[in-house]
Amino acid sequence: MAKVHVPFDLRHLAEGAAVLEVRGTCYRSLMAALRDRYPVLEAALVRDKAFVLDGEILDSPLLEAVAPASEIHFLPRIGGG
Amino acid sequence: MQGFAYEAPSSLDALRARLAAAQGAGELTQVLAGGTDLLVQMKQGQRAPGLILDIKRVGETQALTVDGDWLTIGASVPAAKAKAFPLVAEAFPGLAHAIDLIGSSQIQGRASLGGNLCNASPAGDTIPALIANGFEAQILTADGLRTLPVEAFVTGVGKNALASGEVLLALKAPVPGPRSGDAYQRFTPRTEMDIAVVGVGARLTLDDAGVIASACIALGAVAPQAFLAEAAGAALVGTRGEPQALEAAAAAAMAVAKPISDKRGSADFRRRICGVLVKRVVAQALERCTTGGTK
Amino acid sequence: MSEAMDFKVIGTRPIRPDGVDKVTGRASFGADFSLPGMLEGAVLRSPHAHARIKSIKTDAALAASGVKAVVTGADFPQVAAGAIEGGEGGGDFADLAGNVIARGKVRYHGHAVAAVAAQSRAQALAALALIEVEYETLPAVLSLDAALAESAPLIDEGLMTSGLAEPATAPSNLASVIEMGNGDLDAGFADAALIVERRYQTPTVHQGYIEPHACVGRWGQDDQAMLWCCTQGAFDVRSMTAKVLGQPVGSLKVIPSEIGGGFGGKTTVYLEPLALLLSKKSGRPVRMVMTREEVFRATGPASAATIDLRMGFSQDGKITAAEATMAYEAGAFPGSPVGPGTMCVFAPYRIANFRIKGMDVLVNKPKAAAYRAPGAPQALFATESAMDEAADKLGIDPIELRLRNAVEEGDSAIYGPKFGPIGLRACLEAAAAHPHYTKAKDAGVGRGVAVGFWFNVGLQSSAEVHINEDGTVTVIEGNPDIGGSRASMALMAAETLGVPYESVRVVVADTETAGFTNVTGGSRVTFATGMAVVEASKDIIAQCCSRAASLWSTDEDMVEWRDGAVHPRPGVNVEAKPLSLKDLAGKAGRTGGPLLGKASLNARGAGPGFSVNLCDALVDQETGQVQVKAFTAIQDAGKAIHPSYVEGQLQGGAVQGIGWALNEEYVYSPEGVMENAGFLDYRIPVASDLPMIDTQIIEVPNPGHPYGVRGVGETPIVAPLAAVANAVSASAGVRMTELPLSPPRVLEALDQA
Amino acid sequence: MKVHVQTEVNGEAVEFLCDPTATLLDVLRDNLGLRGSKEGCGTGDCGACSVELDGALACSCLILAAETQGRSVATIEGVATPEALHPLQSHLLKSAGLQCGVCTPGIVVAAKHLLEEDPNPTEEAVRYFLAGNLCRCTGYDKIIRAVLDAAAEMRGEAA
Repeated sequence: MAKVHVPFDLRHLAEGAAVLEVRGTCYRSLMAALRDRYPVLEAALVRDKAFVLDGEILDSPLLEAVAPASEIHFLPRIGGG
Repeated sequence: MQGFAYEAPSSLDALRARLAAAQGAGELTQVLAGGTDLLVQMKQGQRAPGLILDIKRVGETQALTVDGDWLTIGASVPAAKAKAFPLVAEAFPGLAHAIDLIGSSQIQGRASLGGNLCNASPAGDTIPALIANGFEAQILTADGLRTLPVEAFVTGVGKNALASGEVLLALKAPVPGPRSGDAYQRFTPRTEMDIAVVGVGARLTLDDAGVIASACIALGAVAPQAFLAEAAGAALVGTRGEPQALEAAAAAAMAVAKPISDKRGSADFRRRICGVLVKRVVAQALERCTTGGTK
Repeated sequence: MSEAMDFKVIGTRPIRPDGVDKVTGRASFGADFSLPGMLEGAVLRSPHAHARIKSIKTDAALAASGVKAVVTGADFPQVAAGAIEGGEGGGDFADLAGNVIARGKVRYHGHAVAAVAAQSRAQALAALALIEVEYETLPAVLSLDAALAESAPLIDEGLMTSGLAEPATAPSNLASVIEMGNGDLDAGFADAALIVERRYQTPTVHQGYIEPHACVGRWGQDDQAMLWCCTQGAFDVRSMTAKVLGQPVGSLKVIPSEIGGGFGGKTTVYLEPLALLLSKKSGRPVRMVMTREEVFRATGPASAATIDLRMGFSQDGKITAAEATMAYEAGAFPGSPVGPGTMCVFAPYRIANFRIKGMDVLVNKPKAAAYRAPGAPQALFATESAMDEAADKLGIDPIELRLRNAVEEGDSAIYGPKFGPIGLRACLEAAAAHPHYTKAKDAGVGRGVAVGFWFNVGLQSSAEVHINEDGTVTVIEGNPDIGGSRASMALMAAETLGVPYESVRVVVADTETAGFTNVTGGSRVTFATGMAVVEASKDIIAQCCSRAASLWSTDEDMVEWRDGAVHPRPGVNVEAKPLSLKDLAGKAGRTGGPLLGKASLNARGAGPGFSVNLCDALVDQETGQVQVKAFTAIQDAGKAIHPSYVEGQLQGGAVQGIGWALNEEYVYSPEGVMENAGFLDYRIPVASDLPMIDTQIIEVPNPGHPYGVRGVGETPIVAPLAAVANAVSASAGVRMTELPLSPPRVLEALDQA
Repeated sequence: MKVHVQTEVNGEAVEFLCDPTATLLDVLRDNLGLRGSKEGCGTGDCGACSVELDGALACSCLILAAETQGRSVATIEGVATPEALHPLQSHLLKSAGLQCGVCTPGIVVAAKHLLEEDPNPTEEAVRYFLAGNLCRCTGYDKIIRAVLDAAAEMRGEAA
């Protein structure tokens, strides 16, 4: 199962968990699994954070494949100058 | 810019006649020399004349001459030309430096000492240097000429002593004798392109024994207009510019400085910098007295 | 990709393809375009920092001489909230639309209220004076403290703080809160032998590009519209303008002019929707050009910030704990770069125990815009000042202290993911060995060191490579060339195709000619668009191989591309001379038609950029004036495609950072009017203020790019703030924690020393 | 009422009608189509509109077009010959002394004026002379080097 690192400021939406083990083979199935367990968290992540898969910030992760060993972070969005 | 008519008379008589006609017709007339302040003020809506009278084609305003003991700088002579004039560079290095501090190289290609004086900004760089060097303003009147010391020419923020129908024609000063030196320094946050937070001009003359015989210290940007700080000069006369004399001059200058607080500096900061600059400027002028002038 | 790559043209310093146009005055910038029958537009701006608009009467203006159209907020559609895509994080379309023209309320002095198009600019300006606006003025909120005060006037009455553990129950000026953390903060501080704790403050500053915003808009009766403008991203202008006007994206064509600087400030729209709506109403093309004063009053700026920092260190200089509370001014609408700020603040270091809180706060100032590494300079000013103080107090060399804590490949960044190959250690080691650092200081001079960091981004890019019939090459891409990127694209195409640099021309095309491409920003152009150019060039190579194989009546896998030509593979029994690009270009018509390569991608693998800056500064103890005596910028570029333009990025960023540190700031009246809205009193550095800016490019190749490139455009502005402040602190003998280090502030500090 | 002006621009006689309020920069750009001079500030603070008027360096945004009657104006468009760039232009390109390029025309005009006055300026002299030409991209380093290199070349020394 992929490791989802819950952002510090959203851990209250995941019963305080810092890391969740989530099943999913792609972005969509992973987020669906997350939504089943923590719907408010999932909504907040989609709304406010960028999806980071194995260190790569992905602005359009829709079709992204997720491996069982993948590490997923959610970060504040970055603007560029 | 609000609309106006533009005219450029080419002789003193034509200029005088046009001024008289404008005065008679009640036209709001603005004299134009280099225009580097005037155009900015018109663009920003601070001035809206009905008639612009460009005086640059009047030969007398372009004079740059030494006649006997007097230097004449025509009112519309551009700064770049004035500062490069050999006598200015050699005998008035402080004034030359003040001119060099007016805006950029581009601004100096147009801006005139006459315009800098008429604009009467409290922070105008050449004004303290002109005052310290004893310059007089030669004014074209309806029927002749009159002169005023520069310190009497500026009467307030953006105000000068010209009556309606009068024009500043030239600036004149006696050529300094031996053992004399001038200096001007200003304080700005950047090295260039800023308006003076404080400006100090000085002209010192020594006697045969190396004692300061006369000292004129003029202060800019610490009052509504640049002025002669007589007490500061008096504190130096009879001394050799020893550290305590410099301190006394600085203290005297700070005592008469009446700066305001604005976006460019607080009153306290200005007063303090004024003291620092007085010491530095006097030291520089003193050095020029003994090294004979330039730089 | 490997370090052993043997480059033929990459790394050389040829003259940029657009160079002659730019030194002769031929290059056409935003205000240089005109159309027959064009009207001139002008904007009526709010004279108040905060006021309700009770009514707007435009009849007299519309009736004035030469006036053809007037628009106000009422003429624009209501735009629904929704995130702006394209990497400009934190933006929302409704806020963007509200910033373009005020509706109901003005939120800052200079906020657009109405716009006029007339036959001449003078007529347009005269008409503005005839527009009657009735305001009910409201108290202006001008600082973070005032905005967060209990009874602060509300800038947006509907704004509920997001990011709180418990949903907000009442509106406030706090738009959002971000928190990050790890480890045990109390235990970390308990272990500390030294704790540095201070408040650091940075002012509102402007990007300061020399070219004011400008555009020409033309709307047709068929609702098809065209925009000519200076922008960092034509596609972003297209999507933003279409959204503000409620039009389909495909109905708008945006043609980017040359751009006279942007630094992030030209990644959004201000005039463009106004010009188009005026054009629609008047039936004529409309040109709009901002004055410098308008640029200051209504565009930019970068957020002012207050950062409360606490860092604990062991006796041997290891960071045991770190805590930051960071408040950034968003301006009049949410969206300061506090998010990236929280991620940057401790990014260069390994820290097990930390807490970071970021706050996005509304004030009655222009809506903050991106400025080079948005959010990072403020953050690292705080951290790198604290590191300097710690080094001083612990008696450890400041570079050594940083080396003891520096992140390396494989370390997790404090914001989560693991770093790949990065150049922080290499930059620090280069700094320690640099003559600037090893030479003795002159009397009275202080020396400052600071580290810079920026993520760098990838995003979407497209490129086409056209092979002309004589083998010369045309590259078509969509990133306005803000600092020599055509040269970098040409170098990468030439390298990949094995042709001379001079045979490649690069065209920056409009939104109907180039494939979709995100902004020139985020340090992404040489990386991401460069990657697209390389891919498109490889597409050409594949086609060349295929065509050569056909000509030789063999299979494609029997041939290979080598040294700019197709060769039979070694050992393949084909009697043939190698076919160069030129040979195949000449035969294109007979082998399947023109050679056209293309690529579109969403670039991955933008490697983060680290830098180290060294600064020598001398403080005039009597006046507080600071003179920068020497400055060295060292930065990891991955691979410098055109080293001169990489050096230029380092030098330009250094000087912008020096300006931010020393004299740049917005000065506001108590009523919220910016008092220094011009280059005379908004003091960007001039040539005589500066020494030469020495540079050293470090190359730790980025595995995410075919030639090892990592972005270099933004990192350079991050370190100078602290490098200068640390040098000034050393020279003054007192710790400076608030920027700018203007003479009055330094003198005041000297008094207290 | 419009003013009729006859003047010379880059050695060619030109005449135009303009409003008395029009600046030389307005007329160069809008009437004469010479858009190499840029308006960065309109107040003489940035130098992007630099021209020479009767050989004096000036900001064209602070000159009334009417003032140029019978005078001689030189702009960026007159700096290069059909055959060759001016050494300053070549060295700016060689040194990468421009990034966005919008300040470049003003820098070329101003630096050319400097080198005509002083063929062998020090680095400090170049920096002070060009203090009125703002550049936000380069940090000035490569511009200053280009001017010094061009000066050396023009003096016949190897740059």
